[in-house]
Amino acid sequence: MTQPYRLAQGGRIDRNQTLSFQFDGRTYQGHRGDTLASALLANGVRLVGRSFKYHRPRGIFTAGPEEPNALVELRTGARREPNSRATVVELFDGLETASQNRWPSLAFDLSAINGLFSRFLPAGFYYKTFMWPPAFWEKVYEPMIRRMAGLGHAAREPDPDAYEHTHAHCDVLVVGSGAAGLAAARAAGDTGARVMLLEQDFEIGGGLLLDPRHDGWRNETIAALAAMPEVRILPRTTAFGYYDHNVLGAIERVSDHLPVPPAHGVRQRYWVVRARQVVLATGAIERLIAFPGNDRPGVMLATAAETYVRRYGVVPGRNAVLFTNNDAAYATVYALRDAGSAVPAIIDVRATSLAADAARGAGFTVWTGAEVIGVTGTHALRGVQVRWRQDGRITSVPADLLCVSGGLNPSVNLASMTRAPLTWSADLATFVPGTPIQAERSAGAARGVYGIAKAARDGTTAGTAAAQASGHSRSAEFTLPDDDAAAISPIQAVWEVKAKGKSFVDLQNDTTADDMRLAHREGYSHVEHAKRYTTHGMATDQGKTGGLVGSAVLAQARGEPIETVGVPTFRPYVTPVAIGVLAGREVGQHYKSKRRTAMHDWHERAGAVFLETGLWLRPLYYTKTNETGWDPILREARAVRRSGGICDVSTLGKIDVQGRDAATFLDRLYINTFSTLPVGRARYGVMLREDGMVFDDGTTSRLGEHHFLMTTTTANAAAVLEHMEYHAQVTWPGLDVQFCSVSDQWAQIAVAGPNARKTLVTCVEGLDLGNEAFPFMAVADARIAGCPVRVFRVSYSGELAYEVATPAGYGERVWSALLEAGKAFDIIPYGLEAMGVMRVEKGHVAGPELTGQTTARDLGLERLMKKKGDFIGRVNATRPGLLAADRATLVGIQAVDASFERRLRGGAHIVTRRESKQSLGWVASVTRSVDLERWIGLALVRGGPERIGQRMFATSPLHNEVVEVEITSPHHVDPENRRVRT
Amino acid sequence: MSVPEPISQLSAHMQPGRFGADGNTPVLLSERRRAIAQVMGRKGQDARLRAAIHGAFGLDLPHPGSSVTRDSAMAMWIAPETWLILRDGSPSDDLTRDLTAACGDAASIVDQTWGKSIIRVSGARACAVLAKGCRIDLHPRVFGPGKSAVTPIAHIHAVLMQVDATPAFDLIVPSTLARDFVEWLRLSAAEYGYEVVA
Amino acid sequence: MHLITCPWCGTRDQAEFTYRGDATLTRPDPASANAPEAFFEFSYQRTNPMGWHSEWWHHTGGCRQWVKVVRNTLTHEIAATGAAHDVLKVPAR
Amino acid sequence: MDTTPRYSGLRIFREALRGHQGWERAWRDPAPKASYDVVIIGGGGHGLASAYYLARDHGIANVAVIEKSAIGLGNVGRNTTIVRSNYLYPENHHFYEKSLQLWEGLEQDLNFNVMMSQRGVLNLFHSDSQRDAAARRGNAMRLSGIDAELLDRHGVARYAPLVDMDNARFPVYGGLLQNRGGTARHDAVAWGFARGADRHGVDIIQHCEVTGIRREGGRVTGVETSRGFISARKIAIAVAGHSSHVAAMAGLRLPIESHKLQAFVSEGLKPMIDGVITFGAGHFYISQSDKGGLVFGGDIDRYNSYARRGSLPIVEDVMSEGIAMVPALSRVRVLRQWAGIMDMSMDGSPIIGKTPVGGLYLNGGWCYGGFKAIPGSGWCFAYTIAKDEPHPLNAALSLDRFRDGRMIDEKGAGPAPWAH
Ligand SMILES: Cc1cc2nc3c(=O)[nH]c(=O)nc-3n(C[C@H](O)[C@H](O)[C@H](O)COP(=O)(O)OP(=O)(O)OC[C@H]3O[C@@H](n4cnc5c(N)ncnc54)[C@H](O)[C@@H]3O)c2cc1C
Ligand SMILES: NC(=O)c1ccc[n+]([C@@H]2O[C@H](COP(=O)([O-])OP(=O)(O)OC[C@H]3O[C@@H](n4cnc5c(N)ncnc54)[C@H](O)[C@@H]3O)[C@@H](O)[C@H]2O)c1
Ligand SMILES: Cc1cc2nc3c(=O)[nH]c(=O)nc-3n(C[C@H](O)[C@H](O)[C@H](O)COP(=O)(O)O)c2cc1C
Ligand SMILES: [Zn+2]
Repeated sequence: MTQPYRLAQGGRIDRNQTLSFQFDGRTYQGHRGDTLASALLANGVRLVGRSFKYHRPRGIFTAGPEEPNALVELRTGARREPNSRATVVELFDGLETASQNRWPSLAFDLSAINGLFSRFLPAGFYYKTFMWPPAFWEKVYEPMIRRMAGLGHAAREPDPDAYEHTHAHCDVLVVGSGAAGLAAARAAGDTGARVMLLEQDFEIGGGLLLDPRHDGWRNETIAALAAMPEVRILPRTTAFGYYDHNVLGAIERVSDHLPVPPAHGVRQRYWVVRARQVVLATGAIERLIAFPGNDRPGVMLATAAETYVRRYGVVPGRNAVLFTNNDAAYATVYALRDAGSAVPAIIDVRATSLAADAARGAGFTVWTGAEVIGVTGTHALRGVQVRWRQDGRITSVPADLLCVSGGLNPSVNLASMTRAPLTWSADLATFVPGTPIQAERSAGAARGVYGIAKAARDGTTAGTAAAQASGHSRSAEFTLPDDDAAAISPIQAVWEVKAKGKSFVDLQNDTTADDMRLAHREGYSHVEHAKRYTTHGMATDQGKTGGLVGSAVLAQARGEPIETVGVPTFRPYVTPVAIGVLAGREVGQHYKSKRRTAMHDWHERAGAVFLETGLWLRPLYYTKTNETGWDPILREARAVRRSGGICDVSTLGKIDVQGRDAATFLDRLYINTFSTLPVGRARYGVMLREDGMVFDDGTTSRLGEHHFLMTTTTANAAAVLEHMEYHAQVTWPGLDVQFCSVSDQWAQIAVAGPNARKTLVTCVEGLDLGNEAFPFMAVADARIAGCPVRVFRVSYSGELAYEVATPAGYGERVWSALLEAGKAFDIIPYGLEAMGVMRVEKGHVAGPELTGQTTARDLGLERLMKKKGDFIGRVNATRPGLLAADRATLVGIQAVDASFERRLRGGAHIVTRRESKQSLGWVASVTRSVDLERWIGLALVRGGPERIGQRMFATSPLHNEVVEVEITSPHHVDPENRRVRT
Repeated sequence: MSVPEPISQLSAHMQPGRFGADGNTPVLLSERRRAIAQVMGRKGQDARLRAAIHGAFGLDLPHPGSSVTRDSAMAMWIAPETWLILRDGSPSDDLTRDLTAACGDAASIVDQTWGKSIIRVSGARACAVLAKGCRIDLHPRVFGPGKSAVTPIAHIHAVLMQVDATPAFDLIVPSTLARDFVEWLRLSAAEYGYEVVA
Repeated sequence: MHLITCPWCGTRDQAEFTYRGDATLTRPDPASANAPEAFFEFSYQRTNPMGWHSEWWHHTGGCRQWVKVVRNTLTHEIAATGAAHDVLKVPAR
Repeated sequence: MDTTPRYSGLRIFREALRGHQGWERAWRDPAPKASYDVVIIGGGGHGLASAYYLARDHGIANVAVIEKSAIGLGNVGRNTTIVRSNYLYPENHHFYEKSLQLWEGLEQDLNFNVMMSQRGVLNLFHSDSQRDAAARRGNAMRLSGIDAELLDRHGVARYAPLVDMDNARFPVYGGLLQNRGGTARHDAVAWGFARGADRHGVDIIQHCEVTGIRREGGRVTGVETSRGFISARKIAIAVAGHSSHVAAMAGLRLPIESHKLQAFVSEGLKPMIDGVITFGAGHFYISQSDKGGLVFGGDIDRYNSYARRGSLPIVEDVMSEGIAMVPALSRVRVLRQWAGIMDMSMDGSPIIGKTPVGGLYLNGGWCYGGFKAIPGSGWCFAYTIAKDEPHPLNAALSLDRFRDGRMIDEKGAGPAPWAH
């Protein structure tokens, strides 16, 4: 028979829809509306998992996200998800699941041997052993521990599903859709406030779902909310964290209940909610009682058992015993009896209680003043041992289900994350939220107000108050559920039943009450020490069912009240969250945005290989077939040196600077002077940080008396702009200067090589490019192919060179026109690599030298420093450490071997003898020189310039290479700057 | 010789068509071309600048968070003493020339026509699409036609302006990031279905 | 998560801003006699209070202004924000 | 003096037979005495290690470690436990190498298993220039006798098979590997040093907050605490993220800002990541604890903070960087997030040494990296306190270096602490 434990009727499942699923290779049936756990129970599966440390057999303990035991691997392959709580997995047809942390099988797990030796594995045992012999740690002990540890196996492939983020704003955010949450949302929604209602479950209703009598009010309220345009209800959405400034994070499981997400759909969505006011109606979670065997399959929280019967139409046991210390849990036995189960005994620790009396009246056997001291059965429950507290009398009852209730813990984790302190309620024997700090309040069971009607009333008050605080006033009245709660007797706090055997306070991590006491004996008495020493509350359930119990055991050991001992700090995540959904769309190609120049499509068509620098995609070189390694780079560099080439330099930062004080401002930014620069000319400039280190360099042109155009390095474009804004707004607010980035507005193209002028002359209109009319460092407007351009005579390559800027909309046209014009001279497009070859040959500093650790003096740029007047960095640059004679300074290096055989390595160190370990400096940039036909580089070497002409060694122990080099001037090519000026 | 027509970096990547999920209210995406200039007031010239812009364009320079339109021209606040002026149907040179002529030394004028791309997103789900990357509140109670904001969307610096109550939004983003931005919009709109229109 | 009110743009997410520390410091006069000591203090020494702190946040994603913010480094509450040269009241504790 | 029994497998066996009733306290809980030779403020890794080495190596056992909360709940108990000595500058790598060498024998030395596990630390790089910078650092280490290895793409794929070599945005070019690097069990380090110091006679005083530092004639005389005045000849500050706050009690301003750094742990998983891997195109780094949790983090929050709470912007960055580096992380669930307050110095390197106040010593400015430094710093700090002068290994890590312009700035970020 399939689903032998399924009731013929009742519950919220859809019996018309039968779904097949697999667990450990066997196929079972369930229904739409089932969770994996309810479907497994319906099929009589009791053994579902293994615990972390002792590999003890475990069953299903709860009916919600607090589940510590029933963790499974969900789906397969790239979609495998380990540690999934069977209690919240919505069943769908074809779902594949498997048990985990067992070998070779769930029923026969070799590691269960740990349990036999458990007395030798007390809390923290590993801190006291595995120390000898020392070498065994890495080789033997640790690999063994690592294999044993962990729970499930993660997928090893990229995730095929998509995720996304959504930002939301609302007046009132309600978390939880039980009686309290629904009423709060209704009360707030009625005022016209913008309301969001989040519910982690796939059905709205919380505790209302357990009793069909509440369906009327529930349906009516949901319908009312649905009719309000400013109310948004999100089921399957868990608020995972409460952050500063009333911002909450939540995860919506959009498609987890489907085999795969629909086309164009996402698997999950991460919501960032900025709420004016928050109502936390998160309900309460039942807690366990520590007694020997409280972890065995068949032991289950009382509300969970009730939930399986009432909501899922499943009997979790045919012979059920209840063990309780409170009245609320009695609801379970009525549910079980309705479901046809026998209830041989109710064990109530209290001497008397109203619920006990009522139950006796209803024909139940109630043993008051009694407690459970043990169970029989390993893979399934067979019986329960009971002891009377007064006389120590012992008896046993056969049972296949033991329902346990130690009382309710309000779900205060979100409230506590707001920094609001928790307060102890002696009446309820639990912590409740204290005075709020952020704009929030708790309602209903979340603050210890139990009972549907009471919770709904409390939610109404909270929702009204929240709406009011957000500027909306209550308008209408609505009905609340009937008050059906009978009078109840108080709970009697019982945390642990002391008896022989393992009484667990943390089921997943196998922490026992004895472990807590051991921690205390050894001085780990602070609740945070005890947690870390015993790992109590550190498992995937974060101690939701046993956390407070552990604190209580510790408090007893310390002889102090629980409120003094406290509970460990609550932190996100309320329930664990997939990393992928928090990343959202920013994965793969979209990990970072891509910035493309105006000529990007052209480069792509021309076969450019791109380099990711910051956000930019820049052509590294253009490949021809049959080229490998350095071939294309050297081909391009040679072509430029021989005739000419053009290069996309649009990524340089460009800042338009205007205003009456523009020149003064630039004088203070740069170490050199710009106020003396004539209109129509450009000048190279260097700027420092205030600490005296070089910040950036580039050329700045004067376009008018009060108008300059700055260029920055690609890497520093944003930082320089921010730096300028700081000084213009904060340091010198009196200066009349305006500036903004024009990096995107202008496409810029370098035209370099002996034939650069000839190329330009062919295509430039309206500008005399003769050497006298348009000398080195001149700037002027012109036209190319009818497009407006600005021509700069600047050179990075060391060749006769120009840069042509044009509004980006003309970029590709001008680029093509230049290539066309240069056809006669065989000019070619070249990329970043060839540019790098030439800049190293020329000795221009770039990123590898501008590390933020070098001074202008280190880089041989101190001659630019003006003698008079303020500039940023001037004062700090005179500190002794920045002027020390032993600082490494810029030099060139050339391989003595005049071939490309023995390569120089960037990052090699300079030493005087081949085998020396005494570093004198390092190699910053290297290249194969097309001019010198050997490896050359730029290096920073102590006492650099004095060493020019000396033979030294560039050593790279990482490569096991030593290359003999000569120290030279950094200007390997054309040191007199003739080429750029002719 | 006349100046050739500039080429948008986006046009090749915004071919018209219907994409994503089926649905009867697709999101509409299109590129818009307008001349754009940035106007930055010089120190102590606020009154002169306002008068100049009013005189030449009939626009009263707007307050933070808003924009004003008059005929084919529009002014939008983007920073203290700083506005974008947008104009339909005129080459960018003309706009900067007109502005310079009008403002004299009351302002620094910078052409941004090709530094920016304008993308229009409209349709009933436009806000839902934008909320996937935009951190500010676009709810009608807070935002609305004529409102504008400078805010990053999907990590890209954007100027966002509500055009009408459809709702339709114009998003002004750096041209070098426009293609990336459109890719993000496409992914975000696919769930509802979207149409790229000319 | 911080929500910071830009004096011009209104309340915005911290993701729109770039931080730059202590806003009580003023760049010294490089011509003054004790300039080296003053620049050392300006560049390196920080009060780094546990509690209220005046600090710079650049509205990078918005209006690109340096906004002065009085924020509590322990609770992350923000007491006031203003323009660069506004004098903001710092709460006593 | 040390008569307490040692920890061993045999002892566990014996105690098990007695129901584990025989275990002694790991450290005593003494009331503060009126006076000590040395008072160490801060019961984190550094304070406890300093006390241990003072007593063990310098015969100074009349020492109190004063902790405002319980020991080990500051940064030492909330860090991502990476231990390495792969620094560029000799001032740093010699110091951290000393520390690494002490780590290598720490279990036996302390008779406490701190689970130092040398499974390697791999720094990925994604461009030629990053490779050159990594090579410069690796070569500097090798010349100083420290192990380092430059891996090419194949090497990376072998060492860390789940890394996406062809990351769609920033492909991996290779990595710098320090095989001797690894991780240790954070809490155990605090507890082990506490137990070690205690056994040498040091008083560990918990729940005692230092509220003032008394001085007379330019010298310290003792500390005001929540449990009264305690006189001391020498006072050593080792309060990590709170350095400025405590130094201010002695009238000092420091080149330090307090910033928060977050960390994350996933649900427990079967082995997936072996050593420590850091992403070069972001700030992400990850390792897997012996318990099975993936421990990872990223950049600091970049604003002054004394709040040990997480925040969402960093969450978003860290998670997307993580998936960029290891795509298989996508369906792994993150379990918990927290933060610690770090004293970010103006050059990103630590400060261990004397202060302008006589008898007052400072240990701080640890930035993200002070866990690995714990034994080395304790050792050097103890030397500095005992001899009233720095050991050559920490001489350059002085407070004066900023005024003199001798910063040890590995990142070249300058005096922008949030950028180190
Ligand atoms: C998330 C995170 C990740 C990190 N990852 C690494 C890593 O991978 N590798 C690495 O090497 N480093 C890492 N670090 C840094 C490292 O944790 C710290 O640098 C180091 O722990 C600091 O030294 P400590 O252990 O002495 O500090 P702490 O443990 O913080 O000790 C300082 C103690 O001083 C106490 N104290 C403060 N004020 C007072 C007072 N007035 N009176 C008495 N007591 C006081 C505090 O309560 C605290 O216990 C990380 C830090 C964080 C936050
Ligand atoms: N066994 C039972 O009969 C039972 C169980 C639960 C509640 N109730 C009744 O309901 C009364 C209280 O109603 P209530 O509304 O206060 O609580 P509730 O338990 O009915 O509702 C709380 C809701 O909050 C949801 N929730 C919790 N944390 C969440 C998060 N982080 N994100 C999203 N959703 C989250 C839960 O899934 C649940 O649906 C109880 O006092 C009790 O009478 C009864
Ligand atoms: C290396 C490391 C591993 C951790 N592993 C776990 C874990 O498995 N489970 C858990 O709940 N917390 C884990 N934590 C986090 C701690 O529970 C705690 O959050 C952290 O130490 C900071 O303390 P706080 O949250 O009490 O402020 C780990 C922390 C560190 C530093
Ligand atoms: Zn702003």
